[in-house]
Amino acid sequence: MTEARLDSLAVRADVPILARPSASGRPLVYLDSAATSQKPMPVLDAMDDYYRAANANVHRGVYALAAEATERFEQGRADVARFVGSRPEGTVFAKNATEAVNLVAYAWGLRHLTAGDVVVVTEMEHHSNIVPWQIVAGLTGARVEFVPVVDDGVLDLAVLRDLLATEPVKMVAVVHVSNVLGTINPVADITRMARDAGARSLVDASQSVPHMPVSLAATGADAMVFTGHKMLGPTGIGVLAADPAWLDGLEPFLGGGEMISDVRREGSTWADLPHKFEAGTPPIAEAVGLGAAVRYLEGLGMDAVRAHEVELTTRLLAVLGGVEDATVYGPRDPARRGSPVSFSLPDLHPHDIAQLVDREGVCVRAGHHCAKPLMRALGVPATTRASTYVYNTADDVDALGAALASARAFMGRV
Amino acid sequence: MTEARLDSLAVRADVPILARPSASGRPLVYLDSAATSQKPMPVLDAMDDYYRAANANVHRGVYALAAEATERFEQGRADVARFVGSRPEGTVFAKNATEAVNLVAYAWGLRHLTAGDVVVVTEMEHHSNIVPWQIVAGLTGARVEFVPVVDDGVLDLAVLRDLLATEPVKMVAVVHVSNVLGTINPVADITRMARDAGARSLVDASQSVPHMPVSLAATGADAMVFTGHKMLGPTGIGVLAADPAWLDGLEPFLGGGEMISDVRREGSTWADLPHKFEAGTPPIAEAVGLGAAVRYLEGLGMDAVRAHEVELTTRLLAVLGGVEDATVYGPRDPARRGSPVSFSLPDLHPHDIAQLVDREGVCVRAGHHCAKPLMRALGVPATTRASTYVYNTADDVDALGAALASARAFMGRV
Amino acid sequence: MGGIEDLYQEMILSHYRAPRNRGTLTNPTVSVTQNNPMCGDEIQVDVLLDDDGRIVELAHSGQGCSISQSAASMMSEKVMGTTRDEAQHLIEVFRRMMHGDDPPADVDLGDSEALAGVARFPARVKCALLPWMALKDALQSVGTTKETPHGQ
Amino acid sequence: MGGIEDLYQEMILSHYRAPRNRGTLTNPTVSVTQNNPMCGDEIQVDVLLDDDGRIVELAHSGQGCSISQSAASMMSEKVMGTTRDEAQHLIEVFRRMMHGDDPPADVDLGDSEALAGVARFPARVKCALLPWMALKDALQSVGTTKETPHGQ
Ligand SMILES: Cc1ncc(COP(=O)(O)O)c(C=O)c1O
Ligand SMILES: Cc1ncc(COP(=O)(O)O)c(C=O)c1O
Repeated sequence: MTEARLDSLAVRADVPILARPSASGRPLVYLDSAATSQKPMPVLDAMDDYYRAANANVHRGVYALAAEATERFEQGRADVARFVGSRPEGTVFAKNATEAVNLVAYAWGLRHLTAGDVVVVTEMEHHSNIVPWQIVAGLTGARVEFVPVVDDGVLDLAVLRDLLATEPVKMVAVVHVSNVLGTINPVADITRMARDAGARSLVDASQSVPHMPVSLAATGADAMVFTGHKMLGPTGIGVLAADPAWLDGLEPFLGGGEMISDVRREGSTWADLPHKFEAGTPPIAEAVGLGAAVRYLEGLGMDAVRAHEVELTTRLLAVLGGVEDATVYGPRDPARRGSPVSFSLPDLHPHDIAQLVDREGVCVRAGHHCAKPLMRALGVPATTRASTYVYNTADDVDALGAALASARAFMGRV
Repeated sequence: MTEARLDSLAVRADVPILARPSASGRPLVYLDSAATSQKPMPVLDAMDDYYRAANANVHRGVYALAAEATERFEQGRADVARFVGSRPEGTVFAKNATEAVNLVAYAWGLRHLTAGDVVVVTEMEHHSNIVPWQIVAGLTGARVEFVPVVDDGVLDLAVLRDLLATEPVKMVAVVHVSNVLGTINPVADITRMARDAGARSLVDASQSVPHMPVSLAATGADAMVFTGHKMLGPTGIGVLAADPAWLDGLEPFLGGGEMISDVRREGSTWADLPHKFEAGTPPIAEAVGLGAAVRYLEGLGMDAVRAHEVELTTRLLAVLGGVEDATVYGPRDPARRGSPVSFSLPDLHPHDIAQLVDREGVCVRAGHHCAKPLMRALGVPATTRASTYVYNTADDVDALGAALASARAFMGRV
Repeated sequence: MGGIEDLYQEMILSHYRAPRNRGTLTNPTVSVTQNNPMCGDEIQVDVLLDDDGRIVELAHSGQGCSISQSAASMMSEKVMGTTRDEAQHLIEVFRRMMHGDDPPADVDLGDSEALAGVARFPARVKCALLPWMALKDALQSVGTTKETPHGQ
Repeated sequence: MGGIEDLYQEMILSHYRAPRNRGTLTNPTVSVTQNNPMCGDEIQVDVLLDDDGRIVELAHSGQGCSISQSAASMMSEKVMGTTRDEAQHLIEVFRRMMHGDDPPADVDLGDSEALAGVARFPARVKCALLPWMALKDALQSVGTTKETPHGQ
């Protein structure tokens, strides 16, 4: 088990979509895992088997099938909780990371923010960790302040310190790994600064939990969110991992079945955690699939996953460094960054790059990556982004390099 | 196509779980479709094929795989919209019916209800159509009033008329088919009464859309909600079908990716419908699965689905009518009711009934069915509920009758 | 999954058919109502403690299934005459049994041991625990106002 | 899916490399900025109308991909000199072409017809439409204050 290396060819063999040719007939070179990951067989099988052998609504059925469904669903929760070191009762299933942020913004923010209070986010946040705060600020009279991005794509923590010292900051919401810059933020420092100033903290771990060892305790956050589909799991499920003692004191967010203790005409009382925050039929098959995804990642070993990523990112930075006039955003040092690598070419618009490399089967993302404030800070409308995962190889990275060269050739430059 | 009868044996052959023995070794007699339905192969295959051949994040990818994913996802929306006669831009995917009700309660209610306003629900609502209104009423100072259930389980519309005449009613939220009583409510009359009084209306069609022809226009509602897993579809997806003109004027509910037009530090603007209400990565595979479910139901023909249900419900009422001292709730006339049939036996608690018939492979639900106000009105803590669907046969219904007899025998009564 | 006979043992059914200590007390030291959010069942447990904190009377009422009703009946017999500490210990042992742990060799749960099989029916565990959790609440609520005499 | 050559036709690339009417106007009748929420691209279209509501000058600026830039260039050539009604008709024909409909036989979109292949690349349809939607907005905003002279 020591120094286990990740065998990405073995992983590829588990991921059926990678065996299919791309639309152009070339092998599929999938470099867009920051948008969503592909799924290995054990994940697809777990969901299929759930529907074929154990499907029933959970938590309320007496019959054996319902007990089996409940057990598989709650096993998914136990798996996820173990994976990020949260307590099962502090591990709430949402539909995606975005809903998980909204849950905190509404359940906590709507009732605990008042006019003049400040929520601090950063300029490199995904819209999912900006807009919910803007909405709740609009409803409460609170303000949203942004920590700027400086240098090679890191946060200006002096500004955060200033804000915490001079403003009535009640929440600091920060991304762990930027989905554009790749920057790994010092979240433990940031959440400590927040706590010392009496503010709550939320870490958006959507781009870190899939790629490196992450624990709720190590982030130091009151709440951490991530999303199933980026970590080999299915769509339709996200996670809020949080301190149960905090959650326990909050009013619920969504109301409905499963989350109540009693419903009376005059008013209702709430179920125990985590059910209080899981209104309605939960994403049952999705939790089963996410549990399988987590076990698959554990089988690979998260240290090995991270080492593989550093290796591929090193190569990716080298390949892009070799492309004439390319601007690469974010930290230079692969050890200081996660999987997403964004870049620009002066002569080719990101849309055209993505379109032209797709000819060679290479899938990369072009656009604002749901980070428009960051795009403005970088002074570009859009970037091209490549991101690797456990099923990618050095060949995939090289294929991008070759495809970029032929894209340029196609568009009339040698 | 005229008078097409539903061939439930052919449907059974499509549903793999029904071919498996129950935990007790007996054939599975699944009579809990009101809680969740089982899934036919075309639904499982559509999702599996999506993950194996077309998985990518939707709406923003330039490469062919992302275009394919987007097309399959939006085809799911088009299928669902066609099925209930809504416009695609007024067809919003949520995680379940519960979230869809909350969406309306928060997006509309939080900003349009003021202190003293009244939201009218009914005593037979599922908690999902009560608690969101209680929460938003708590935040706005509005009140929630209940239309009582009378006679053999129908609504006392005189009370509704009174409320509309005397109170500042802003919303009438009513279930189409009760998940406990089976009652089919006259929703077109109710929504007309609401409209005439200047109130909005929401119809909870979770138990009707799966079982009978339903169109948004025929309900007359501003908004209609239903849930994928009860209509042969997957978990993790629900639907809000609503008048786009109304939705268009509302502020969004959840904030994040996909739902924005522009995000600036000072504030954001919203995407067009339906995306404005779909924050974050949507339930992509789930929409693909729900589209396949809808096409499967269309293949059976919703008139045939309904006729089959009336036939089985007639038999179920007859079987329960033959059980000594059984109390059956809800309308006697199968034409006036949907699939759920609740009953009580004086000598056997619902938990014990459900447990004992499970011995014979029969799955029925016991409990309050997320309708505690209704339970109080009926004067019972719980009932037993059997509900049929397209894969059930007369034999399934008869198996329940036999299992009830042996449950009584087991508990010491002949 | 266990067979149904593990669940519906004769001992359980006999308590269900003829529950002991069913009813209410006129002068309870404390009365607690507990509900099972999953099914809506409610149980009321009335307890009369003497000055030493010993349970001298206990009655249970409410509606419930065979498991919760028989559990209440069996519990009422077992805890009658025990001190608060003893009863709290029994509650904990019973709770653990519902999560699959055998009771320690030196603890006798009496007829309640017939409920051990419930652990294999997760949906019913809450039923069996219902009266015990009501008793726990009851003892905790008196504990906050009055210390139990210890070892005297 | 169409092949990449359907998308990047020589005609398109030549407009991209040497866009016509690129820039801004000093005295536009109306100036509209339109953004593509999917990618963040922005285009500004400035229009100068004469008293008859005829487009006498049009300039486009902003950043965008080859498709949106070339679409703007081709559009600018085509609509120059047309009346508001004629331009609005062209906008509608172009919009339909982007949804896969062939232009009617009696309508000539000029170089813009080279963009017909974009319809098979749904992610790029918004790019091609961007300048046309900006023009639509522009004409609508003047239309609300001033009626176009019709048939005179
Ligand atoms: C009438 C009714 N409304 C709403 C719901 C809630 O559906 P979901 O749990 O999928 O949100 C249900 C099912 O549980 C129901 O029967
Ligand atoms: C950093 C970050 N946060 C949040 C999200 C939102 O995830 P989801 O769309 O699954 O809610 C994403 C992915 O899009 C992301 O990269």
